[in-house]
Amino acid sequence: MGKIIVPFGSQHIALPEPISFLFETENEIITKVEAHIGYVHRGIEKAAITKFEYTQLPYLTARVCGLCSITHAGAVVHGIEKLMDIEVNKRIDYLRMLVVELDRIHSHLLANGHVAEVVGYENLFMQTFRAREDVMDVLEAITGNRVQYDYQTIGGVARDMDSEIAEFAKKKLKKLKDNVLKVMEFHDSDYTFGLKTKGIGVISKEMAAKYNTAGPVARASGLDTDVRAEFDYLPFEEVGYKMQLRSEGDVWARNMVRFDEILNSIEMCENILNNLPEGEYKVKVKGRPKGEVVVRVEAPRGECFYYLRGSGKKVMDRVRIRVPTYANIPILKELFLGAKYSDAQAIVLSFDPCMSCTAR
Amino acid sequence: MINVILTILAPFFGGIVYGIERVVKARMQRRVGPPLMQPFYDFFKLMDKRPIMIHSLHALMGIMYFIAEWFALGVLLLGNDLLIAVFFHVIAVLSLVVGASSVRSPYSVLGALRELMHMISYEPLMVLMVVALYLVVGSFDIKDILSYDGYPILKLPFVFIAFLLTIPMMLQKSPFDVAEAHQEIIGGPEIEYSGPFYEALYTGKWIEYIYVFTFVFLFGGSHYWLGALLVIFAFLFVNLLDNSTARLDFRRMVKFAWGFLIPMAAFNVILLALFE
Amino acid sequence: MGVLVALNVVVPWIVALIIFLSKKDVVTNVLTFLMLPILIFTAYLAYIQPHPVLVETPKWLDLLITLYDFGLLGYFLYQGIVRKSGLIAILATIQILFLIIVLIMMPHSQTPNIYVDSVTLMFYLIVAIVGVPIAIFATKYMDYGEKGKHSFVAIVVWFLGVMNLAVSVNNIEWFFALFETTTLASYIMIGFRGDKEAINNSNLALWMNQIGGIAILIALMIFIKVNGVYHFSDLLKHPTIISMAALGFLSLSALVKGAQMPFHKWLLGAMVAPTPVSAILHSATMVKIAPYLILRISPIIKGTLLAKLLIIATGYVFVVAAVIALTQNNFKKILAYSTISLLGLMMLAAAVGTPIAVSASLILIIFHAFAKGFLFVEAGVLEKVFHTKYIEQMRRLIEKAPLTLMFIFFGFLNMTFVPFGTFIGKWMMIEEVSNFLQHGSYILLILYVGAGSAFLSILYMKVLGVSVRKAHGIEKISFVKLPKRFNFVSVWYYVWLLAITIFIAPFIADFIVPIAKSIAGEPEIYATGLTLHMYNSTLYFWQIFGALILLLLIHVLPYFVKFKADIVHPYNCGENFPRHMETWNFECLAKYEGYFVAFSIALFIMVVVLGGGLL
Amino acid sequence: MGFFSKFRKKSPWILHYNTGGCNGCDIEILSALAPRYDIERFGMLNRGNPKQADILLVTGPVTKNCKDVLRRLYLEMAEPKVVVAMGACAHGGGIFRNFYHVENGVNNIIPVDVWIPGCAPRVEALIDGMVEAIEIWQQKSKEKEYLRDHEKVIKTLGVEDDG
Amino acid sequence: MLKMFIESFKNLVSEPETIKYPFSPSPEPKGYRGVIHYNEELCIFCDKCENICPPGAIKFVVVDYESGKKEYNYNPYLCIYCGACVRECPKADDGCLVQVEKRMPPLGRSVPKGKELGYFINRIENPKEVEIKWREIEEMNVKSKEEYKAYKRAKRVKKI
Amino acid sequence: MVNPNMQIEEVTLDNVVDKIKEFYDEREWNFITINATDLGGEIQIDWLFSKYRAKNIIKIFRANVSYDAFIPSIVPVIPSAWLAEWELADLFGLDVENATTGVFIAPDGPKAPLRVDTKL
Ligand code: SF4
Ligand code: SF4
Ligand code: SF4
Ligand code: SF4
Ligand code: SF4
Ligand code: SF4
Ligand code: SF4
Ligand code: SF4
Repeated sequence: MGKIIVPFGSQHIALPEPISFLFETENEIITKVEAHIGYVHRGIEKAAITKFEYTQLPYLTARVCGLCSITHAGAVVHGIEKLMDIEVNKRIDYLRMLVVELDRIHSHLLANGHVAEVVGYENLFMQTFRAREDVMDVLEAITGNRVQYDYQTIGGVARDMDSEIAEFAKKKLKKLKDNVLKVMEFHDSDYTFGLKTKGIGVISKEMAAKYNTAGPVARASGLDTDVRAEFDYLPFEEVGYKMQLRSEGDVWARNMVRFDEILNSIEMCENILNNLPEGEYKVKVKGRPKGEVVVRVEAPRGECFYYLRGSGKKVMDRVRIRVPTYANIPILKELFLGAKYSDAQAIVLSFDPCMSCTAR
Repeated sequence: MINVILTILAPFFGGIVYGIERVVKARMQRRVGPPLMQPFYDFFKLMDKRPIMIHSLHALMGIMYFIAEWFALGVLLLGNDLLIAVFFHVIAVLSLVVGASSVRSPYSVLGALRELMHMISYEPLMVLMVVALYLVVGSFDIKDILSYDGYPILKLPFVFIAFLLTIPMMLQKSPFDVAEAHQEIIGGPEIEYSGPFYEALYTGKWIEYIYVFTFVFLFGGSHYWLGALLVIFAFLFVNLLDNSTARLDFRRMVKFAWGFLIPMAAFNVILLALFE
Repeated sequence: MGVLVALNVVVPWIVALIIFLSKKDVVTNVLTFLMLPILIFTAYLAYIQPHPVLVETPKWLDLLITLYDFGLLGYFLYQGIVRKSGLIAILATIQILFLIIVLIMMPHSQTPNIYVDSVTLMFYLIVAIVGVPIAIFATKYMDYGEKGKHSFVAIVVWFLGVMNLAVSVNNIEWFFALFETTTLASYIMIGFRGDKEAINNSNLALWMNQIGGIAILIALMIFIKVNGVYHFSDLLKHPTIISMAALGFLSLSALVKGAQMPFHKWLLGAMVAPTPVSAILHSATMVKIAPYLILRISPIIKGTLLAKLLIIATGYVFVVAAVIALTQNNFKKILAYSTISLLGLMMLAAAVGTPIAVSASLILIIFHAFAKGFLFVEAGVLEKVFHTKYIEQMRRLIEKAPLTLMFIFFGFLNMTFVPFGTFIGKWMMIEEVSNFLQHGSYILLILYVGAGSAFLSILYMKVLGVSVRKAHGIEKISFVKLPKRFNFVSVWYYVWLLAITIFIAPFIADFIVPIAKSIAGEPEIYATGLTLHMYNSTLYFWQIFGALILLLLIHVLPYFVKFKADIVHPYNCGENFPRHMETWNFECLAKYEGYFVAFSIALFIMVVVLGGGLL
Repeated sequence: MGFFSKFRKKSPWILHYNTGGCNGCDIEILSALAPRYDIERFGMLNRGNPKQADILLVTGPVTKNCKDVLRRLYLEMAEPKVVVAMGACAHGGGIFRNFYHVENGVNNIIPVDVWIPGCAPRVEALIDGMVEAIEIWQQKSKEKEYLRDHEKVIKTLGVEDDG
Repeated sequence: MLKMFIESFKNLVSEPETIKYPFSPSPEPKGYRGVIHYNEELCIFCDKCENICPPGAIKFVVVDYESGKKEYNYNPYLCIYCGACVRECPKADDGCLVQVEKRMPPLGRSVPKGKELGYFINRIENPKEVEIKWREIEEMNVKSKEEYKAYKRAKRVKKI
Repeated sequence: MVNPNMQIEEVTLDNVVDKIKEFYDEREWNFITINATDLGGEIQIDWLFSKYRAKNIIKIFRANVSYDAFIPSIVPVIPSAWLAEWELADLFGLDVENATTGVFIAPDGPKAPLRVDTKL
C-alpha cells in the first residue's frame, strides 16, 4: 500500500543528459531502484577502431564527453605518444597541464552549481555559474573554444600561448579566486543548503573502497586516491598539486572537495603561468602506434582509464575507455535505497555523473 | 468601490506583481531578467497555443482552480468575514488537488499530495491569524479591520512574523516550494496542464498573490501607508528569502509550521487575550 | 404527545416483528419502504406539537423496564460465559450488582419518565429521514450473498425504534436500560456474520460499552445519593448543586458510546459487519447518543472545569482521529475514524455550551448524520457492486463507478467544505470561542478546529485523489447500472443535503436556533432571506450559492464537460515505464498511534478524575 | 495572425533534451541560463516539461536508445512548436556520423526548424539560433503538424498499464 | 542563508552582469575557432584536409576527370571546428584554408552563403535539404573518386 | 612496446575468480575494470587493478577465451564489477554469469558490435 512509481529521467529537468532511474517510493521514501544507463551509447569504441585513424582519435575521444574533453584527448595522446615513443618537452607538458586544470575548475564549478540548482537553491546556482564564466573566458582565449578544446594533439598542443593571453589568464584567475572563495563560503555555511546536503547520500570510507569509487566521490569519503598522484603522465607535483580529502562522505563533502580542488587548481594554474618554460609547442612525429598500453588520467570526476592497442596500422586495434562515472554507478545505485525522493536529485548530481562517457 | 475594482482586476494586478517579482528575482541574481510585462506575454502566448489535454476532467479542474481562486479573493474583498475567506481558499486547493490527482502522472500525483502538506502547514495558521486580528479589532469584518484606529502589527508582531514565513508556503517559494519543486517534480500539480488550461492555473497563481498580500495589508489597520509599507516589506523579504534558501523537504516544512510558527502565533494570541 | 411518542417508537418495532416473522422479500421490501413516509409523518406530527412536554407513563412500564434490564444484563452475563469472556461476565455482574444497589437506593419520584423536547424531536426526524433509508438500503444490500437478510433488516428497524425511545426518556435508569439496549443491538449486529473476527469485535464492542453502562450506573448512584434526583429534567432544574462527579461519569459514558479514544476500537470493529450496520451506527443512531448526552447536561457543565477538560479531550480526539485516519487504507475504516473525529467535534461544541456552540453542535449532528449515512451507503455499494474495499483498489474508481464516486465526492464535500453544515458548525465555533480566549483550553480549541478541519480536508482529498485518477484520453465513462434501491437511497440523501445547504440560513434560523434556545438560551443567529448572520458576521447568500455552484461544478461537471482538444499522454520523462500510483500512507504517523492513544487515556482519566472533582 | 499571436515571440519556453551528445552543448545551455547570458531576457524559461514548452532544444546525434523518448517528447508538445537542433552532432550526427548506434541527427526522427552549428556552439550562437527559432515560431500556425505516422506513433509509443 | 540574504540584497542594488547580446555586441575573442574559409586558387588538392577531418565535413568531388578538377564541399553544420584540417593543410600559411574568428550563423529560414564556404552550401536553397544533399555529396565523393581512379587507371593503361 | 608498469598474470577462466579473490584486498587495490579485446578468433579478457598510494602499478589478470566461453562473475568478490560484466555480455556477446543484456544496445541495435567480424 502506498506504492508510487516515480521515474527520474531520461528527460528530466534536473538531468543534463539521459539516464533514467525508476524509483518505487512509499511516502516518497525510495524502496526500490532500477537504473538504465545506456541511453548515450553511440559506439565510440567500435568507431575508434574502424572509422578513425589514430591521428583523428583525440578529436573523437574529446567528444566522449564535453566536460573533460581535454582529459580524454589527453589520455589518448599520452597513450599514443607512449606507443610511438615520442618525448615531449616541458613547455608542452605545462601547457597541457594548464588546460587540464582549467578544465577541472570549470567542470567542478559546474557540478557544484548544478547541485545547488537541484536542491532548489537557484541563486547559488546563478552565483556559482557567474564565477565560472571567468574560467570559461580563459579557456576560450587559450584554446579558441569554450567547451571542446581540441587542444592536445599528438606530439604537442594545437597552438602556442603568447604572453598577452597569459596576462589575461592571470588577471582572470585572480578574480576567479575571489569569486570562488565567496561562493565556497555560501556552500560551506549556508544553513538550508546544509539541510539538503549534509548527511545525505553518505558513503563511508569502507564503502568507497569496497565499491571502488573514484575521484571526488572517493576523496570526499576519505579514500585517498587520485591518479595525479598514482600515475605519471604530467608533472603535477612540480606545480603544487596536493590531494584534497574530506571525511564526511555526503553530498556536501563532495561539493567541498571539489571546491578544495578548484582552489588547488587555481594555485597550480598560477604556478604554471608564472613558470612557463620556453620551447616549441609541438615536436616532430614519426611512425605508427604499436603495442599495448594502459593510461590512467585524472578527469574532474576521477580516474579515467584507457587501454590502447595498436599493431602498426593507421587504425588502432582496441580503444577501451573506462570513465570515472562508470566506476561510481554501482555505489550510486546503493545510495538510493531508503533515501527520500526529494534527495535523489542531489545525490545523483553530487556524483557529477557523466553518462555520455559511461555508455560511450 | 475600490475593492470591487481590485477584485475584478485581480488577475491584472496579480500579473503585475508577478512581473515585478520576476524582475526583482533576476536582479537579486545579478541578471537582467524578463521585461516587466512578461507574465502577460506568457498569458497571451498560452492562450494562443493549440489546446491539448490529458482528459477533460483534468483540464476542467485547472479552470475551476482559477475561478475558485478568484472567488475566494472576491469573498475576501467583497464579503466581510475573513474566516470565511480563509475557508474559501480551500475550494481552490480542492480543485487543484483533484485535478492534479486525476492524471496518471507520478509527478502530478506527488505534487498534489505535497500540496496537501502545504495546506496542513498554512491553513491552521491562517485561522489563528484571523482570530488574532479579531482579538485586536473586535471584528471579523475586513471593513472594521481596515478602519481600526490602532496598529494591529504592534500587537501582533509574532503573528505577523509567522505569517511572513507562511507566505512562501502559499506562494510556492523557496524554501517551501515543495509542491512545485521544479527540479524534483517539475511543477507538481501544474505539470500536465498546457496551453489555455495551464494559463488558467498560471493566472490563478497571480490572484493568489493579491490574496496573500491583502492579508499582509490588514496588519496596517486604518493606516494604509503602513499597510502598503508592510506589503512592500513582505514582498522584498519573501523574495530575498526565496533567493537565499534551498528547498526544504516537505516533512521539514510541516514540522517547521507546527513546531515553530503555530506555537509562536498562538503565544502571541494568548498574550494578547490575557492583557486585553 | 404520548401517542405520537409511542407511535414513533412502536411502529418500527411492529414492522421489525412482522419482517422477522414473515421472512418474505415482498413484505420486507414493502414495509421498509412504507416506513419512510409513516415515520417521517409521525415525527413531523410530533415536531409540530407544542414542546417540551413531559409524558406520564403507567407504573407497570417502570417495572417492565426494570425486569428488562435484568434480563438484558443476564443475557450479557450469559454471553460472557458462553463466549468464555471473563471480562464481559465480570462487567455484567458488576452492572447487575450496581443496578440492584441503584434500585434499592432509588427514592420515589413524581417526575414523568418521558421527556420530549426539541432535541428529542430533532432526533426523531433524523431517525426517520436518515435512518429508515438505511433499512431500505439494507434490504437490497443483503441480497448480495449475505445470509439472514430478514432478521438483519428486522434488527435494523427495531433498532431505530430503540433509538427513538432512548432520546425520549427522562428517567436515567430507563436511559441506562436503553443505553444497554443500543449496546446489545451493536453487539448483535457487529457479530451478525458470525465469523471469528465478527465475534471478537462484537465482544470488544460489548465490554467497552458495558464500561459506559457502569459509568451511568455510578453516576446514577451518586445522583441519587447526593441530589436525590434521577431525571434529566430534574437535573436541569437545580443546576448549581449537581454533583460534578456524577456528571463526570455521565460524560464518561458519553465518551465511550461516542467511541472517543481510547475507546475507539469498538466502532472500528463494526467494520466487519455488513455495511448498513456501520451506516446505522455512524449516522442516525448509537454514537449520536454521545453528543446527545452531552447536550443534555451541557447547561449544567457549561463553564466548569469538566467542560474545559471535555473540550481538551474531545478536541484532541478530533485532531488525532483525523491524523490516524490518514494512515488507514480501508475505506470504511477511514470513514469510521472520521466519524470518531467529528463526534469529538460535536461533543466539544456541546461542552462549550454557549447558545451558538450548542447550535454548532446540533448542525454538526444533523449534517454528519446525513453525510455519514450517505457515505456508508456508498461504501456498501462499492463493496457489493464494485468489490472495492481498500484505497488502493479505489484507483481509477471514476472509470469503474462514476456515479458512486460522485456521491462519495459529495459526501466528502459535506464533511469539510464551505458552505456545508459542517463548515458552518466550525465557523460558528471559532467565531464564538474567539470571544473568550482567556482560558488556554479555548485557544487550544481554535487550534483544534483549524488543524482538525485541515487534516480532515487532506484526508478526503487524499482519498478522492486516488479515486478520480483516470487513464489519459478516457472521455466516455461507462455508467454501471446500479440497483434501483441503491440509487433511490443515494439520491434521497443527495437531494436532502443539497436542499438543506441551499436553504441553510433559514434552516438554521428557523429549525436549529429554537432547539438551541431550548437548551442554552437564545443564540445570536438570524437569517435575512437566504443570508445567514451571526453577531455582525455574515455569510452572504452569494457566498453560499457561489461556493455551492463551484463545488457542484467540481464534482458533477467532469461527467458532462468534454473539451474539444487533442489528447496527449501524461509526462513520464518521455519514457514508457509502467505507471503505478497509489497514495501516501503516512506510515510514520502510524508509529505514533500508540502514543496518541496513550495520551488520550491520560486525558480521559483527567476528565473523570479532575473534571468530576474526585480529587 | 490573431491578437494573441503577436505576443508569441515574447515568451518562448524551452524544453531541453540531450539525445546522446557529449554534454558540451548541454553545459552551454546551462551557461545560457546563468547571469552572464540570462536568456530569461527573452522571456525564456527552461520548463523541463513538454506540455508547456514551445521550443524543443535537442542536442546530440540521437542514439537508438533515445529516439523513442525524443519522439514522445515531441508529440507531447502543443502546437505551434519549433525544434532547434543544437551542435554539430544534432545535424547529421556530427562526429558520430554513421556510428552503429546513432540515428545521424535529429531530423531523422522529428522535423527540425533551426540548426545551430558549432561543437560546441558558443552561447551567442545559441541565442542567435533561438532568435531565429522565435521568428519561425511566430509564423507557424496552430494546426497540428502531422509527423509522418503520427497516429501510429502515438499508439505504439504509448503506455498501457496496470490501473 | 543570512549571507546569501545580504548578498541578494546587494545584488538587487548593483548592476546586473548580463551581456545584452544580441542587442549589444559580444564578439568572438581573438583566436576563436570559427568557420573554415577556403581559397580555391591556392589549393593543390592534396586531400589532406579531407582525410583528417574527423566528422567528414570536407568532401572533394571530382567533377572533371579530364582535368582532375575537384570541387571543395564543406558542410559547416557538420563541422566540429577542431581546426585539424588547417593544421594539416600544406598551403594553410598562404591562406588556402584558414579558420576565421567568426561563427557560422544558424540555419533557419535561409541558408547563409559565401564563396569561401565552398560549393556545397552555395548550391542549396532550402535549409531543410542540407542534410539530404550532404548525403548525396558523400556518395558522390566516394563514387567520383572511384570512377576517377578507374579513369586514371584506364588512361594509364591506354598510355602504355 | 609494452608499458613497463603492467604486471600481467595469465589465468584461465576456471581459476580466475579464485586468483582474484586471493589477490584482491579492497584497501590496497583498486579494481579498474574488465576489458575485452577481440584478437580475431579469440577474445582477450583483462581484469585490471591498480594499487592505491603507489606510483604506476597496474596488475592485470589476463585470459584468452573463445567466443562462446562462459565467463564467471567476480561480483561476489568485487560488488561493483557487474557493470563491466554486463558490458562484456552486451558489446562482445559473451556469455557472462548473471548478466543482463540490453543495457547499452537498443533492441534494434546490432548484436555484439565490438567483435571484429561484426562489420558496421
Ligand atoms: S539546466 Fe541542466 S538539465 Fe536543465 S536543461 Fe539545462 S542542462 Fe539540461
Ligand atoms: S570522464 Fe566523464 S566527464 Fe570526464 S571527459 Fe570523460 S565523459 Fe567527460
Ligand atoms: S554529468 Fe557528466 S555528462 Fe553530464 S554534464 Fe556533467 S560531466 Fe557532462
Ligand atoms: S526557474 Fe529554476 S527551477 Fe524553474 S525551470 Fe528555471 S531553472 Fe528550473
Ligand atoms: S515521515 Fe513518512 S510516513 Fe511519516 S508522515 Fe511523513 S511521509 Fe508519512
Ligand atoms: S555538437 Fe559537439 S559539443 Fe555539442 S554535443 Fe555534439 S559533440 Fe558535443
Ligand atoms: S575544422 Fe575540423 S571538422 Fe571542420 S572541416 Fe576542419 S577538420 Fe573538419
Ligand atoms: S589540405 Fe589544403 S591544399 Fe590540401 S586539399 Fe585541403 S585545402 Fe587544398
